[in-house]
Order: sequence, then structure tokens, then C-alpha cells
Amino acid sequence: MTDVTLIEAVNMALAWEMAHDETVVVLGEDVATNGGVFRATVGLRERFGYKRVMDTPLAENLIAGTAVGMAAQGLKPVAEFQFMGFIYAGMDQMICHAARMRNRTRGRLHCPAVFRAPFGGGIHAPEHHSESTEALFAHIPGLRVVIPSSPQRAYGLLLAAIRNPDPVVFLEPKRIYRAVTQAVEDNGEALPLDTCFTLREGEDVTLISWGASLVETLAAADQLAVQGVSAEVIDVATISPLDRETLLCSVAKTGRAVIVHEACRNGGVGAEIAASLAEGAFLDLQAPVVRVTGYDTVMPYYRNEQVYLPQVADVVQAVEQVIAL
Amino acid sequence: MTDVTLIEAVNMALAWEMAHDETVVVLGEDVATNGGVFRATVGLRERFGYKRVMDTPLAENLIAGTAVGMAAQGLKPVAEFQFMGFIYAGMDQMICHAARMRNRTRGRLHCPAVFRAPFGGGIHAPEHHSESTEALFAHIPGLRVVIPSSPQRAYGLLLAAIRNPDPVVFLEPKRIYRAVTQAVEDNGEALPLDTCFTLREGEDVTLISWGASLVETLAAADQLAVQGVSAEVIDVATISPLDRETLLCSVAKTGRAVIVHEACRNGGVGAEIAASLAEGAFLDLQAPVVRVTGYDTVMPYYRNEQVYLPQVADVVQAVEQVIAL
Amino acid sequence: MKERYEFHVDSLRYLDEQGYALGDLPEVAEDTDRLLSAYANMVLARTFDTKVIALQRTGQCGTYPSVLGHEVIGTAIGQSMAKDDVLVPYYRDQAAQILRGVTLTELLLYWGGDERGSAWAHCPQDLPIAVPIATQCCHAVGVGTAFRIRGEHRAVVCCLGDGATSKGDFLESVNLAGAWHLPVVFVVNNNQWAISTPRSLQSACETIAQKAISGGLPGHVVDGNDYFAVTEALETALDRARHGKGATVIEAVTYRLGDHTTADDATRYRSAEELKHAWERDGVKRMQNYLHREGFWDAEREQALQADCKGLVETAVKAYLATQPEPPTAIIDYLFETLPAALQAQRDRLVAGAGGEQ
Amino acid sequence: MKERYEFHVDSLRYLDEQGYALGDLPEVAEDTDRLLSAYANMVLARTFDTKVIALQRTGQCGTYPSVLGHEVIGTAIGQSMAKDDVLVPYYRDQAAQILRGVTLTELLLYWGGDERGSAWAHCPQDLPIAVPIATQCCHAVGVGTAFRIRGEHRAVVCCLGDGATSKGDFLESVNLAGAWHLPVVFVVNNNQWAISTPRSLQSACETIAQKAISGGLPGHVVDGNDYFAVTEALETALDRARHGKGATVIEAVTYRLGDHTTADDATRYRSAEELKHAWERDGVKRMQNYLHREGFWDAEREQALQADCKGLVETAVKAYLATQPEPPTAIIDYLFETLPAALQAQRDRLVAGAGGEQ
Ligand SMILES: Cc1ncc(C[n+]2csc(CCOP(=O)(O)OP(=O)(O)O)c2C)c(N)n1
Ligand SMILES: Cc1ncc(C[n+]2csc(CCOP(=O)(O)OP(=O)(O)O)c2C)c(N)n1
Ligand SMILES: [Mg+2]
Ligand SMILES: [Mg+2]
Repeated sequence: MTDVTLIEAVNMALAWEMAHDETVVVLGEDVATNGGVFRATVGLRERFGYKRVMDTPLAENLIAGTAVGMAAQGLKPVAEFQFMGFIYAGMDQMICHAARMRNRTRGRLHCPAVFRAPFGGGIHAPEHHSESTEALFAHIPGLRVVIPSSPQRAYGLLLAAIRNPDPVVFLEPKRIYRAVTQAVEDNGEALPLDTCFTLREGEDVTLISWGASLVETLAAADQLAVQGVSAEVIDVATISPLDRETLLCSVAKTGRAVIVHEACRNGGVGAEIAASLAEGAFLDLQAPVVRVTGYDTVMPYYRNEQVYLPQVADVVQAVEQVIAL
Repeated sequence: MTDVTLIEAVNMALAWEMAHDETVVVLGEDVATNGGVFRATVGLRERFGYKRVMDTPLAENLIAGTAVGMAAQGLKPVAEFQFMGFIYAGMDQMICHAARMRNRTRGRLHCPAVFRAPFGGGIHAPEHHSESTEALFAHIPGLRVVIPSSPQRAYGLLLAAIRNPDPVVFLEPKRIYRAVTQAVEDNGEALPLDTCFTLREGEDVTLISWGASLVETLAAADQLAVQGVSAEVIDVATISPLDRETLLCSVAKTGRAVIVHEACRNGGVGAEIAASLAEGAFLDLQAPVVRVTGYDTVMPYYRNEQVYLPQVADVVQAVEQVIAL
Repeated sequence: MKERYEFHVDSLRYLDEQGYALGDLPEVAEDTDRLLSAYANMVLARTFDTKVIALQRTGQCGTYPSVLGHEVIGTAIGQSMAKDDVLVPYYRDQAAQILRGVTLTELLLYWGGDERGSAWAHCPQDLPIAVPIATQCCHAVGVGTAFRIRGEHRAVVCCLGDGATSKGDFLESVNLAGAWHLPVVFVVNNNQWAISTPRSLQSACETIAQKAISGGLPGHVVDGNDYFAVTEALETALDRARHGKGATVIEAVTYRLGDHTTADDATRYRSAEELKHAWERDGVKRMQNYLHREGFWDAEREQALQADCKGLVETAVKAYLATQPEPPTAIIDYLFETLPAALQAQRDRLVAGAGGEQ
Repeated sequence: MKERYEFHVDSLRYLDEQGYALGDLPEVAEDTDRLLSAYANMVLARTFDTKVIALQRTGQCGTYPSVLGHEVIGTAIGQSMAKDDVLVPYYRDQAAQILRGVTLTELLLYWGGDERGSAWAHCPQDLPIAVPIATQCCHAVGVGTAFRIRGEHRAVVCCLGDGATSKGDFLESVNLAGAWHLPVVFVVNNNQWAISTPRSLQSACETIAQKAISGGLPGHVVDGNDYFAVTEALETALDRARHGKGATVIEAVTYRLGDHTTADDATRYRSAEELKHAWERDGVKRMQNYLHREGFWDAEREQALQADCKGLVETAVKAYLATQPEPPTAIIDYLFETLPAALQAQRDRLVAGAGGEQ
């Protein structure tokens, strides 16, 4: 049991699975010799050799498509995209092939690939390095979209993603790559990909979030507790396919929900969750489901990124608003 | 005033605007000599010359990116993608550049491009030709996403799209390309891009849809009328940025809403609309907002496409359900 | 830095347009059985093609891309590949696929709008037909990488059209195949047209084979209607691939004798003259001429072959037409290995027989 | 079909590593003023570079990609271009951009996380820096197409790195530039590395210039630390472009003397020896040596120039540090020409000073 950061947990999960399953291979830009620009793959090349840890030429479409081809041959490729802002060239392959291979061939071939990318703002990165477009992947049938929010969940969910026989988009909130350490047992135990995680139980309101926004969400819950408001906090973790059950159960109890995400509001994953709750918990809801999100604009350059990002006070204010009803 | 089909109206709008604005150019695969695989651009090359109507090499990323470059030079490129299933390679350029050029340069440059693509199922096309992924574009700040549902609106909205100084994704429901004809006056009059269109007024329920699904939606409204249920039918038309005002007003009146779309349900544009209504019309809603949509699966090949597509009976049933509450 | 760097693309032709040998023929010419089955496959593919187009015209099949003019290339591919090689086809590879073991019924199901048309029993590792142009090139290098990683002596054949060579996917894949020394053979079916876009508008390059140079690969131009040339180029390239000598690009020059698909009308954009000229170079006829002249073929055999092919096609069509559509639940059951809970309600609706989700 | 198709890439070098002429120099060598201002620009770019890195290290600027080793290429580009040509830069073109009229303060704002750093007043038609690798190549051909459509005799210079040449965007654009005969000059800054990926892993091609062949374009390799070679290749290519003779690919061979960016540590993946060797070929020093030897330069002038450059940089840094961030509403106000009604409520929140949307 060691205390590790989220990014170290990613590395641990990769190493565990590569050691235990020789069909697992890693590919991407700068993942081998350099160990990844965020060090997610550090040491893998030394341990598993250049045949299983591959620096690719600079071409995201190729990385995604090559992974599809490898996967069709029974390998389990874990492909890294350096930043989510550079994943779009790879989307064609993810949408048209990774997500469809099993369906298209009626199960003859499938695509057990993982597409990893760091995402989100708050680290003073240059433009194109700070966006949160998880909703684009969540809308694609055939893809699982998974977002860890702690070292333990990074470890367990990444193991599950690699072992999953279908394609998984694994998005890592880079703002919390090194924010905290947590004891993670390197025992190869995966976490389920079909369930939300309740991080904190509460009675008065359900706070729903994922990724780095859970930092503000949990801080808001703390603050609300002081104000005498008991907030349940749920980490959605697998944003697609969505575990609506857990969310509906919680809202049945609390009668109120606030969704917090960093992505733009319009058409974000919060919209699907809000729509599902409003439909499925219509009679339970004592107030509208409120979304606290990024603005509907391009992620600003870093001087103004805090203006864009949802803050603790925004979450608290939203809760106060729904509680008042 | 001539009776034209939707696709002819597209052609008319292109021709009008090219005749009146020499900065308008058309590019895409097979748009020049062949006049487009759906004949949207037929005759343009003969009339406006090969310099303004360009057959491109086969590369969607290039088509999108070239349009961005042309637009930076003050041209108004109208780029055709042969089918929505082939647009994904062009998304990188749309997301990273078209949608951001004005913001990135603080107004120094902008991107008055239109990206046209036929979409949707129901015409027995081969795989990859039948999908509806408008939600992917609607989530991108900086893009307008417009979907006509009649010859008149195709004409007026396309003119508006071309004249708009910002990028517009213009999605054409090919199932109704030739379904009906309608009198369209070729007078260069554009329709607004910031408003939904109320196609039918009603008191009991608001039916919200866009594109080809309006066929089923309107048919359901007819059927409901017979049953004594008065349905208001709204064509969203510009799905982003969304005219929530019109939708909220209607629901304030009817107290009930059913959204109909062909796209997958999970994270579809219906989710954003449902979430917005559930939030903004919380006290007005007498029943949950219900979505009638395609399934959360890859658009099936054509033998089973009707299984996937929302049918009139589904809409009627959904309305009956919300009315019962 | 050298003063000058030189590159080249060579070309291969063995037969003239009438099927006369232009010089010594390659080894394969000795293998009469192979030649005869090659010709039989070309005729089968062509017979099948005519039938599918007729089915489409009568509403019994969907949009379909004719193989007319591409039978020689596909046949040479199908014959040259080893069973455990992997074919990464595009949509005009019927002739190759038949030899790989895809049944005519499966092909019909595919173009008839039924996913079971890609559940190939006899070549389970071949990639499905790629509809989004050129995307399959990336899969091909992925498959080749898997072979390299596992140290297997297998090769990948990746097919694409001339239009597809303008798309980044192809060029990125060629580059990777070079950088990683992959056992991949790219076969470009240069049929002069990409729907209505002629080869001349597609690229200013003199040959398509020279695109190989961008990735440091050898490129060859062959006459795609010359069975010997295509076969020889393929055998050499496959041999290189299987022996760790890297990838090759082969440009097989032919002509699309039919419309682009049944949804297309080629008379809109190309001349009858050009088409007529192309028919004179038809590779199937050329092969027949050659076989005739060598004494391996005659009118009687031709008649028997035609009848055989018709029979095979009729049987396949019957099986196709008799195939019931899949149950509604099939639209969702193959999406994931196990149905996620989130989709259970939707599946229940499908079982209940409703259309659309709600 | 020919029997063999031949292609080549030629190369250009005028100076040896010490700045001695290897033979006759091109015309530009007569223009002493130009040579002197070239050298001055190289030194300015380098001075600026050192300062930005220092700012970054002290938390006063964001991640920044060093221009070290690329000053000659950028300077030659900036000088060769006409004012009404369009530059399509990537992120390592500081030396070119300074000559185009981008102010040092604007560059600082850009890397300091402020969008106003791309609102260039003096070269309003140049494209902004493209961060997603190679995507700018498509813009370059779009701009070139606009020139062609309007019949303007203007050229586009599109810059990219060696890594970028593996990406489809570049190869698709090269192909279009050939097919449409566009007035575009692609300048590949081959600095041997793409972050940690060496040129050898990027592609098996012997030269990057040969990628031009895939689109039927001429390709040239030049020594990117040889001001005369880069200038001469550019002048020729620009002249061709402006006179309707089509596009060119120039590979300028140099070495990235710094880390990839301030976020990178190059010692992890490359040897001190390699770096030392590269410094011996430094183009700025080489230019200085040449000027010295020709009698155009001396220690005194060097001192004055260094002081001038420091002064310019200091002034720019002051202006940068004194620039207040934009108001919160700026994050939304430049998205569309006019604010859509849908965004009004969000703007109101920004005016009210809240973070995040709700
Ligand atoms: C990415 C993509 N864009 C567009 C299409 C539509 N389309 C189908 S076939 C075709 C032309 C392909 O030409 P070529 O590669 O030469 O192959 P051929 O059909 O001539 O065999 C086009 C544009 C597609 N299938 N995929
Ligand atoms: C599409 C895309 N993928 C990845 C990145 C991350 N990235 C930034 S620079 C770089 C290497 C670029 O190398 P090269 O083209 O040789 O240019 P250089 O930095 O050496 O000048 C990478 C991978 C990016 N910016 N864009
Ligand atoms: Mg073709
Ligand atoms: Mg480089």
C-alpha cells in the first residue's frame, strides 16, 4: 500500500495489467522513451520493451486507427492522446470503427481498446490544452466514457477499462493529477464501470459531478454542512452508459439535485443527467435540477480560466437556491 | 414562385447568394461537374465557373480546413460533406479553428463558412450514411447548428447561414429532400437563425422536433387532434444556440412537452431541451418532459432502420402518457 | 546532406491489351490450374455483379458498387494471399473477398442492409468492408503491428481506391508502415475515378505509387488488367512483408467500367468514348484471350463456366432472399459484449416491438 | 505507363559550419543592409527567447516553446515575404513573426495566456499560431485558393515542424497545393525532434522534402542554419508561387537547441553530446562569423546590438506585465459577431462577477 497521486495510479494500473496480460500494449506520442508528457507511462518501456510500448509518429487519427487494427487482432491497446484538445482528429476512428466493430461484424471482431487523454483546465496550460468535451464521446453508442476523480478510482477504473472487451474513452482530469495522494493497493482489483460512486451521504440535496469538479463539489458540501445543509455527493465516474439508478435513488431521497461540471453547459453531460432526473424523478423533485457548469464559450486562455471554471461559491449558491424552493 | 423540393430549395438559395455575393464559393467532393451526389449544387459550376465551384480531392479534414483558410481571406465558403457519416474527419478543423477563429484573434479574423451535410436515415442507404449526430456540433461553442425541415425553411435558413459572419453547420434531413414540394419565392429573403418556428398552435401539449422527425411529429399532432388533444408543434430549426424562450413560452401555456428526434437518446439535443424546460418551466410542467428518440445504438443497416426510427405511434403514445398525468 | 536525393517508381506489364505476352512471363504462368481458377473467379465476380445490379434495380438490394473492371486485381489479391494473412478490403473488393471465403450470400446481405453480411465465417480475421474512405489503412498498419509484436510471419493486404489516396489516413499509414517496417501491402485500385472526380483532379502526382516515397516505401505501378503483372507485384510484396522486409505500395491501374454505384449515373461526367476505350483494355477478356491462345480454354468451357457461375449466384440469391431480417433486439444486442443496465429498458421496448426509444 | 518514373529532391548549402562560403553566394549576399538586419533580428529573437524562459521560470509567463536554433529560418522567412503575402505560422516562428510586425508584447501576451496576443495590428491577415499540429497546413491552402480565385499575385508561407509532417493535414494540403497549383510555400522546420520523438522514428523517408513528391510538388532540402541557403530557396519558391507556377516544399534542416517547451526536460531523451555537436552548427553564430569576416561586423557593434535588443525586450516585458487581464465578459464577447440571445443570461452572470455558469 503506497500513497500515490492520480497520475501515479494510472501508471500503476498500466504496469499491473501489462505485467499480467501480455496482450496489453501502450502507444502514443512520447509515451515510450519520455514516459509521456505527464509521466503516465514512465518506466513501462524499460520494463516491457519497445514492442509493447510504442512511440508513434505525430498523428492522432493514425493512433486511434492503429489501435483499432491492433484490437481486431486480439491485442488490448491503450492509446494516449497528449491532450483532449488534440483528440478530435482521432474521433473519426473512434466513432466509425472502435465503437462499431462489434456491432458491424455481429460479434466476429471487437475493439478492446482504451483511449486515454488528460482533460480540463486550471493548470495554466496554453490554449487547446484545457478543454472538457467528454459529452462528444458520451453521445456515441458503443463507447464507454470513464473519468476517475481520485487515485484509487483511477487505478481501479483504468484496470476495468483495459479489461473491458469494448472500447473505453478514459479521460483524466489533469488538474488533480498531482493534487492529492491516496493509499492505493497495487493488487489488480478493478472497479465496476457500470456504477456511480457515492462519495458522501446526505439528506437534503444530491450533488452530482465527475472529474476535477468534484474538488469544488466536495468543498461546497463541507461548507454546506457548516450551514446545516446535508449534501449527498455522487461521482458519476462512468458518464456513459450512465448509471441512472444510483442517481434516481439519491434524488428520491433528497428531492433536490445540483449537477456540477467544467464542460460547457449547452449539451454537456449535465443535460442528459438533468433530463433523466427530471423525467425519472418528476414526482420526487422539490426543486428544478440546477446545473453549475462552464460557460458556453471556448475555454479561455489561462489568465481568465478561473472566470470560466465553476467555483465552490457557485455550487453553494446553487444549492441555496434549490433548497429555498 | 415555384413549387420546389427541399433539395431544390437548397440549390436555389446557393444560386441566389452566389449571384448576389461574389465572395460565396462552393467546395466539396463531386459538387462541381456532378452537381453533388444529391444534386444540391447542380448547375452552379456552369453558372459561376470552376473557380467558385470546386471539386476537391477526397479529404474531409482538408475540405473543412481549406474552408477555414478561405474564410480568413474574406470568402464565404459553403463546404459540402457528402454524408454526415463522413464529416468526422472534418470535426477537428470545425472545433479547433472554425469555431474559434474570431475568439482566438479577438475579432481580427473570423470564419463565415457554412458546412453542409445531409443526415438521417430512412432512405435505405448503406451503412454510415444514415446517422444523426447533430448533438456533437451543438455542444461546440462558436458553431451555429441549423436544420431545415421544409423547402421554405431550407431556402431562408441557408441564405441566413451563408450571410452569417460566423460558422454554421447546416444539416439537411435527406429523408425529406424530395418528400414534398412547396412554393418558395426566390427573392433572397433569409429567415432568422435565432428562433424556433411554431408550425402549429395548440393548447394541451408542446411537441418539439427538428428535421425529418417533424414528419412523424406533425402526423402525430393530426392524429391527436382527432383524439381531441390539441398539440402545439415547434420546429427548433437552429438547435444551437438554442431559442429557449419560444420553447418555454409554449410550455408555460401547455404544461407538457414531448421532444422527438431521430438521434440517439443519450446526450442528444433532446437532453439539453428537456433539461432547460425542466429547469426553466419547473412550476409550469404538469408532467415530465418525455423524449421520443432513436435508440442508443449504432444506426442499424437499412433492413432494420424502421425498428430504430421513432414512429408516429410512438409520439402519440408519449403524448397520451404525459396527458394522463 | 547529399547534393541530390533520387527516388523512383517502376512499373510492371506482361500482357498487351489483346492478351499477348510482351516478353517472358513470370513463374505463375506455369501454373495452369491457378490461371484457370483465376479466370473462373473473375467470371464469377462479374456474374455476381450483374445480378446484384439487377436486384438493386428491382428493389431487392440496396445501393451497390460494381466490381466491373476490378476483377483482375481482386482475383490476384485473393490468390496471392495466404489463408492466415489478413485482408483489409474496401467496398470494391468482391473478387478478392470471394477467394478469401466470404460467401456470395454474405455479400448480398451486406449490400442488402443486413449486418450479418460482415459476420464472415471463413475469413474471421479479415477486416469488414470500410465505407468511410481510407480509414481502413490505419487498421491495416494496426494489424501489421500486431504481427510484428508477436513475431508472426503474416502479411496484411490493404485495398483502397485512387480517391482514397488523397486522404490523410492513407498517407499517415504509409508513413507508419515505413517507420515501423510493417508487413503491409497497400494496393491502390486506380480506376481513374472517385465518383465524378477524375484522377487528374485528385492529385498532381504523375503516379499514385510515388506517394509511397513520402513514407520511404517502395512504390510500383502495375497494369491492373494484367493478371500476371498484378500477381507478380503482389507475390514480391507479400514475400517482402512476410520476411520482415517491410511494406510496399502497389498502384494497379485500371478503369471503373460501371457507374460508381447503382445510385450514380456516370454519363453525367464522362464520355462514352473514354468508356469504350477502357473496355478495350478489359482484363477479364484479356485473360480469356490469353488462355484461349495458350490452348487452355475454348467456347465450350466458357459456356460451362458461365452456367456454373450463374448457378452459384442463383443459389446465393435465393438464400439471401430467404433470409429473414434479424429480430428488433439485434439492433442493440451487438453493441457491447454484455448489455449495460442503461440499455435494458430500451431492449425491453424492442422486445415489446415498439419503434424508436422513449 | 512508363517503364520507370524518376523523382528527386535537391539540396542547398552556401556556408560551412564556420560561416565560410563554400562557393559563390546568391544575390542576397550583395545586400549588406539586409544581411545586417537579418543578423539583428536573429539576435533579437534569441534575446527575447532567453527572457521569456526566465519569465516562465519565475511564474510570470506560461509554457513557452523556445526559438533557439530556429532563428535563421524564421528570419529568412520574415525577410523574403512581401507585406501582402500571408504567413501561416506554427508556434516556433517568433523570428518570422517579429519581422511580420507581431510585437514582442503581443507574443508575450499570447504565451502569457491572453487572447489579445493574437490580435495583431500590423499583419492583420496572417493566421494565428496553430497549436494543434499541422492543422494550419489546410488553412494555408485555403488562403492560397482565395488568392487564386481572385487572381492575386500573393503567396502564402506555411510553417510546420518535422513531427507535423507525419500528420494527414500536411500531406492532404501538399496534395491540394499540387492539384490546384496554389501559391503556397511549405517550410518544414526539421529540428530533429518532436518533443522526445526523434526524426528517425517519425518517418523512414530519407528526407522530409521528398514528401512533396506525393503531391507532385518540388521539394528542396536546405541547411536551416545557413541564412543564404534558406533565403535563396525561399526567394525562388516565393517567386514561383507569385507567378502562378505552383507550390514548393522546403525542408530546412536545423536542431532544436532548447527543450521542447519550458514544460519539457530534453535531458531525459537526448545526449549532451548530440546537443553540443548541434551548437557547433548554430546559424546565428555562423552568420556573425560570416559578417565579421566580411568586415561588416565587430565586437563593438555586437555590444551595441545586444544592448538594443535587451532594451526592446525590456520595454515589451514592461508593457506585458502592465497589461491588465481582460474583463470577465471578454471570455464570451468574441465568440460570435453579435451575442446570441441564448448567451445573454450567461453574459449577465459574468457582468455580475460570478465564476462558472449556472
Ligand atoms: C470519408 C468518406 N468520404 C466520402 C465518401 C463518399 N464516397 C464513397 S465512394 C467515394 C469515391 C471513392 O473513390 P476511390 O477511392 O477512387 O474508390 P472507387 O470508388 O473509385 O473504387 C466517395 C467520395 C466516403 N465513403 N467516405
Ligand atoms: C495535434 C496535436 N497533437 C499533439 C500535440 C502536442 N505537441 C505539441 S508540440 C508537439 C511536437 C511537434 O513536433 P514538431 O512538429 O517537430 O515541431 P517542433 O516542436 O519540433 O518545432 C506535440 C506532439 C499538438 N500540439 N497537436
Ligand atoms: Mg477510384
Ligand atoms: Mg521538430
